[in-house]
Amino acid sequence: MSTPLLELSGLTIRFGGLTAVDRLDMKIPVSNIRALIGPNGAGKSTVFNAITGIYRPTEGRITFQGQDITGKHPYRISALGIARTFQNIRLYKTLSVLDNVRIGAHGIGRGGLFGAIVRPPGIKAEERRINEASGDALELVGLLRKKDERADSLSYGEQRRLEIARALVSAPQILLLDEPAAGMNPQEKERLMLMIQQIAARGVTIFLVEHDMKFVMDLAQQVTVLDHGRKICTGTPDEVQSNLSVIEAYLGKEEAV
Amino acid sequence: MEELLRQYMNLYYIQVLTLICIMMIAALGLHLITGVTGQLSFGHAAFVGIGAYAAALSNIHWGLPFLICVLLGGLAAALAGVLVGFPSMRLTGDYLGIATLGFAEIVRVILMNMDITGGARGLAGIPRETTLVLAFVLAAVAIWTMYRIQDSRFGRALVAIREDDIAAECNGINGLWYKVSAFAIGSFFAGVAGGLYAHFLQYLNPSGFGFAKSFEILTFVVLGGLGSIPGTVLGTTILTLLPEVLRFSAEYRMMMYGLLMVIMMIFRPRGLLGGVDLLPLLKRMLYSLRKKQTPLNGDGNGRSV
Amino acid sequence: MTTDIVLQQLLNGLTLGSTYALIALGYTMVYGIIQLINFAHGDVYMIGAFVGLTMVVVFGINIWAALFVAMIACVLVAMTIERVAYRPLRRSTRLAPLISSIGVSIFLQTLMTSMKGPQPVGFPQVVSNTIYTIGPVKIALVQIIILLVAAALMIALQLIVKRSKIGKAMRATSEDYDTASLMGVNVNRVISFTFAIGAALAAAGGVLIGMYFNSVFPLMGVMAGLKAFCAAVVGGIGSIPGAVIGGLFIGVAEVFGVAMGLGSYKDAIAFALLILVLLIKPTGILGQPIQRKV
Amino acid sequence: MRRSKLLSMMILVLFVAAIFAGCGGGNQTPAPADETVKIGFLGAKTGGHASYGIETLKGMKMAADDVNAAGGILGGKKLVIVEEDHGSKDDQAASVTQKMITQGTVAIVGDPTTGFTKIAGPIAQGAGVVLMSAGAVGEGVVEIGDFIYRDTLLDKVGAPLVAKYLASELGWKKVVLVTSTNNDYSVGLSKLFRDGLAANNIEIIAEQTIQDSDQNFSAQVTSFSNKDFDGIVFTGYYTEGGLLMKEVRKQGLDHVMVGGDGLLAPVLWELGEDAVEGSMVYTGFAADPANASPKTLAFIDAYKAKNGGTLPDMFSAQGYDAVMLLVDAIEAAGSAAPAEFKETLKVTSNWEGVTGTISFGPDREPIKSPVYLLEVKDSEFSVKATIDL
Repeated sequence: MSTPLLELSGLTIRFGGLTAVDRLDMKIPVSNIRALIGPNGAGKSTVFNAITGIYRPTEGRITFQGQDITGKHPYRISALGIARTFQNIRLYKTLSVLDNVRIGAHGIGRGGLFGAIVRPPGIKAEERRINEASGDALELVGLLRKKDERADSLSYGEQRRLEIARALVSAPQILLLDEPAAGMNPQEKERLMLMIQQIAARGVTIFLVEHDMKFVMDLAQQVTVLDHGRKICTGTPDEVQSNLSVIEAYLGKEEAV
Repeated sequence: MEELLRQYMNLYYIQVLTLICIMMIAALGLHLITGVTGQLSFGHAAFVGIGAYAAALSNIHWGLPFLICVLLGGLAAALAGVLVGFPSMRLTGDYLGIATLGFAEIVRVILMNMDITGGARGLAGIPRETTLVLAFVLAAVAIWTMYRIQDSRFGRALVAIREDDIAAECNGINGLWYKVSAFAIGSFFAGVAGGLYAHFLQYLNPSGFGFAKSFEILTFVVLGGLGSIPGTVLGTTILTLLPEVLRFSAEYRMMMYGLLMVIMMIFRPRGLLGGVDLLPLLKRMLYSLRKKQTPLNGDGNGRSV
Repeated sequence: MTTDIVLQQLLNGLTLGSTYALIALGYTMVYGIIQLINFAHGDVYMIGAFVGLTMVVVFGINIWAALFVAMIACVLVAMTIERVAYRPLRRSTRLAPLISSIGVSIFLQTLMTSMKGPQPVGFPQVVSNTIYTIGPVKIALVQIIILLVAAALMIALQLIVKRSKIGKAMRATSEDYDTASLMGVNVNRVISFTFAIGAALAAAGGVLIGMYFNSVFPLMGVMAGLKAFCAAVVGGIGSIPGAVIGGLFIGVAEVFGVAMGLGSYKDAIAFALLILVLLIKPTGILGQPIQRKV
Repeated sequence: MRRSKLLSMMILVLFVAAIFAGCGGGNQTPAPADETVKIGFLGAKTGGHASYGIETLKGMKMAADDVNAAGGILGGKKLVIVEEDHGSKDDQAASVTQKMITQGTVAIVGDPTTGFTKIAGPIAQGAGVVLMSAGAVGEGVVEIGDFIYRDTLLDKVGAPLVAKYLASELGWKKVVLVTSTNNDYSVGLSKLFRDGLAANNIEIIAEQTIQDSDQNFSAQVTSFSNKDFDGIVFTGYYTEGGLLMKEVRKQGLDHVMVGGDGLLAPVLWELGEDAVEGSMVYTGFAADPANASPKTLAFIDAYKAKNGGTLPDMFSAQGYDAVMLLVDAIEAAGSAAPAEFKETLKVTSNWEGVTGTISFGPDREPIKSPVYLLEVKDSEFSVKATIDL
């Protein structure tokens, strides 16, 4: 087997006395749609925060394309090709939809203060590239029409899609989606699923955390189940659904979905 | 040019307008730090002070050309800005603001105790070089620069930090670098303003750069509309004029000034121009104007977006 | 410095620090509840001092009665300020009430200047200049009074916050404003009450300072306010014992700074401490760490 | 598009400027210049320096009243005091000075502090308007130009005289020197005292620093409380002087204080009460009825009548004298043109004012005689010694 795109080995994160993630091992190969599921408080978002450098793992290693990224700054990790969305939407609220995506395209450019003030031809070309990429990303999520509206004036579902566009515009290798379907109605979810498949078809690896089981089972190729920070199992959706400990974990905590 | 102005304009107005232009440059610096990047600074006057003293001293002691002195003032302030920017790594929000306040007070006390600055006796004998024309041109350049910065990859990164620093980091933005940059650039503006101020007043005293001045500049920025360049311009203009306009009320002047600050804040909590986008407003005005003039020419107007 | 001088200076520092602490309590409580740096608080303290002075001089009443009247007057002033200048801005940006508080501060200072003149006014000698010698330390009666009154007020405050119903409501509000209001806490009343208590303590501080320093003037609240604010931050803003520790800490540090010949840097000492503490422990000595949810 | 942004900004600025210029436009033509002579008051009515400014203004207004009551100036013209408040702020001081000049003042009685005088000085000099500071004692004031004057006793004259007196008459050998470091006057005077005391073999055994508007001096006093010395030389103002002595007594010391005319105000004992009894102040102005000239007495009485019985301080007296000096110079020149009466002002010699006799030397610096050494006795200043130059 070739080296996985993203590999977590023995990832452990503790907050004070609480162990949020406990010795998690995971391998995500290229061009996979991988889901991470588990009851509330299982530590799913914490895993994302560790991968993207917001939390520093207490123990363990995270490697991306064979490179150790444990404890690196988020902006460096982003530059390597890891993009994400957030469980509780974190848009640049007062900015326009287009500006949100253009900020996402930060990694495309190099222009600094000098470029901003003097605007040599190279910078102008760079701005054009950023604008084109932003337009494409908005097109993909179906928000190009609303590019001049303020981000916080969008509907909930639109905001989630905007976050995806913002993450996608930097042309990442892997896209981490934290509960992308939360708060969406069935039609929106349907559209979202298509969209994610489209993105995956472009060769972007997808890693998502999601509560909606139907959504996950229809979309993911591989599913990892987390409970109390521990991995219970990994497998195809069918395998996972029939796994006893998974059912137990869910029924023990909350209604099975 | 200045001579011409002096013939047609009351010297007092020239004096006040020059001051407005100078303060505008300083306020635009704070606009970048607090309005654009969202880093609270309660110590902006210290940077103005550092710039003022650096410029004045390089003029008095080295006899450098005036504009070089002003540039040096800006650079000295920028250096101090870098220094203050680093705590922004650990401190956020009000805590950063308080740290900058502390820094500014320390700067003031040091200026007060240094020999080269003349200490409490102040620094006199600075030649008068700042003219209204120059201050106006530099203020215009400052506004232009600010627009350019904000409409760029660099500026967007700053705004992103203000809006959501964690999301910004995840979008590949090095928060510390940009925050320190914002402090450096904003302080540079303050320093340039300080250099002009020194060569305008011809006398400097550390007590002029205390926290009261810092809050005054912060008020310019917030009252005009945080994050808005026209707001900063308007805020500076109104609040610099206000004490002059209120002169009729003699000793109640500052009382009314304080009261007006409260009232303006209550009726426009986001600042006078906060949330008002002048550009579309202006465009719409121009558009309707043009439409009236050329009613038959639909070219360019009918294009769908 | 010899030991007795060190002890003597320590006493000076504690006396000064306890007045900073009284003012700092107001900052810390208000900040704890509505995250507002109330820059007008130092001026409330100044008004307290003036009211106390007027009571003693014009109405000739006993100092303790004057202290009480000053506290009541400042409570009214602070509640009015809160109602007029801060409450309308509660849901707006963080900086709006801050600017409003600066406006209030300017207003109060100039109001007092036009009423009383800019000159410092002497505070009459209400306690005799008796000096007790305890071991190597000389302590003036007025110092004993200040330390005792300050301690009593701080203990009373701690009891109110920890034991009383309104104290519970205050703590709930400071934990989570919206939840508290959903739980049936009258948030407006709690905030008013917080301002009131802070003002009462500041007024007491003002009268005590008047007694101790023998002078009162319209701009006295500016530096004292800022330093008390430093004290609140150093101690950990939002924490009542923190404000006390911060106040004493800054008072003592300032006095020893002066004693070591740094008199001309005196005003910088509090701020240098502030920056140092903030960089080492950004939330202050007793502050709660800020948890950010991502 | 961006250009239009910039343009709109410029328009906005100009617009506001125009409104502003329009509003005040009326003032530009000076009111019937022939019937009035305008003298400006530059000082603070608000802010940290207000206490000096307000007193200066009181004295100036009294002078104007006296002049107008006696039939005005230059054969019947009315003397008008144009008053503006610079709020103790540097930038406003500059604006205010300029404003008064555009309003047609022929002279400005300047801020009593050296710092603000140095801001106003170059503007007045440039505009050709006489600036008379009623209190600036620091260096570099009259050097600004030939329109700049001051009417106060210079410390470089007073301090050495007092140091000599302390050594020879009082037999002092060791002193503590206390300076207010954010007060330019105090810093300058301390420098003079250091030289003067050394020249008279008085040792400074400890130096302490305070700041203006401090209220607490316990640390400073404690640090010299166990030392052996003859007296305290304090170079700051009366407010801090009174409070400092209060603290000195509180810590059980019985020394007296010596200082410059910055201590010369009733506030000294209003704040210091018994603690300042015996404290000494040198000055060119003595509000001591026993030793005062008739002119001074009249001023003291008039001031007391207007201010509920309080005694005038140095600032009001010097404000009064400043106006009177200017008036006399204008009368002597027969013209209210600054370029003309500055010449008659320059040759003022043995002019008698309420603050003593004033002459201007060849360097246009005031020479005031005599120097009084006052002592606080029963909450009054009484003359302890009169030292002629």
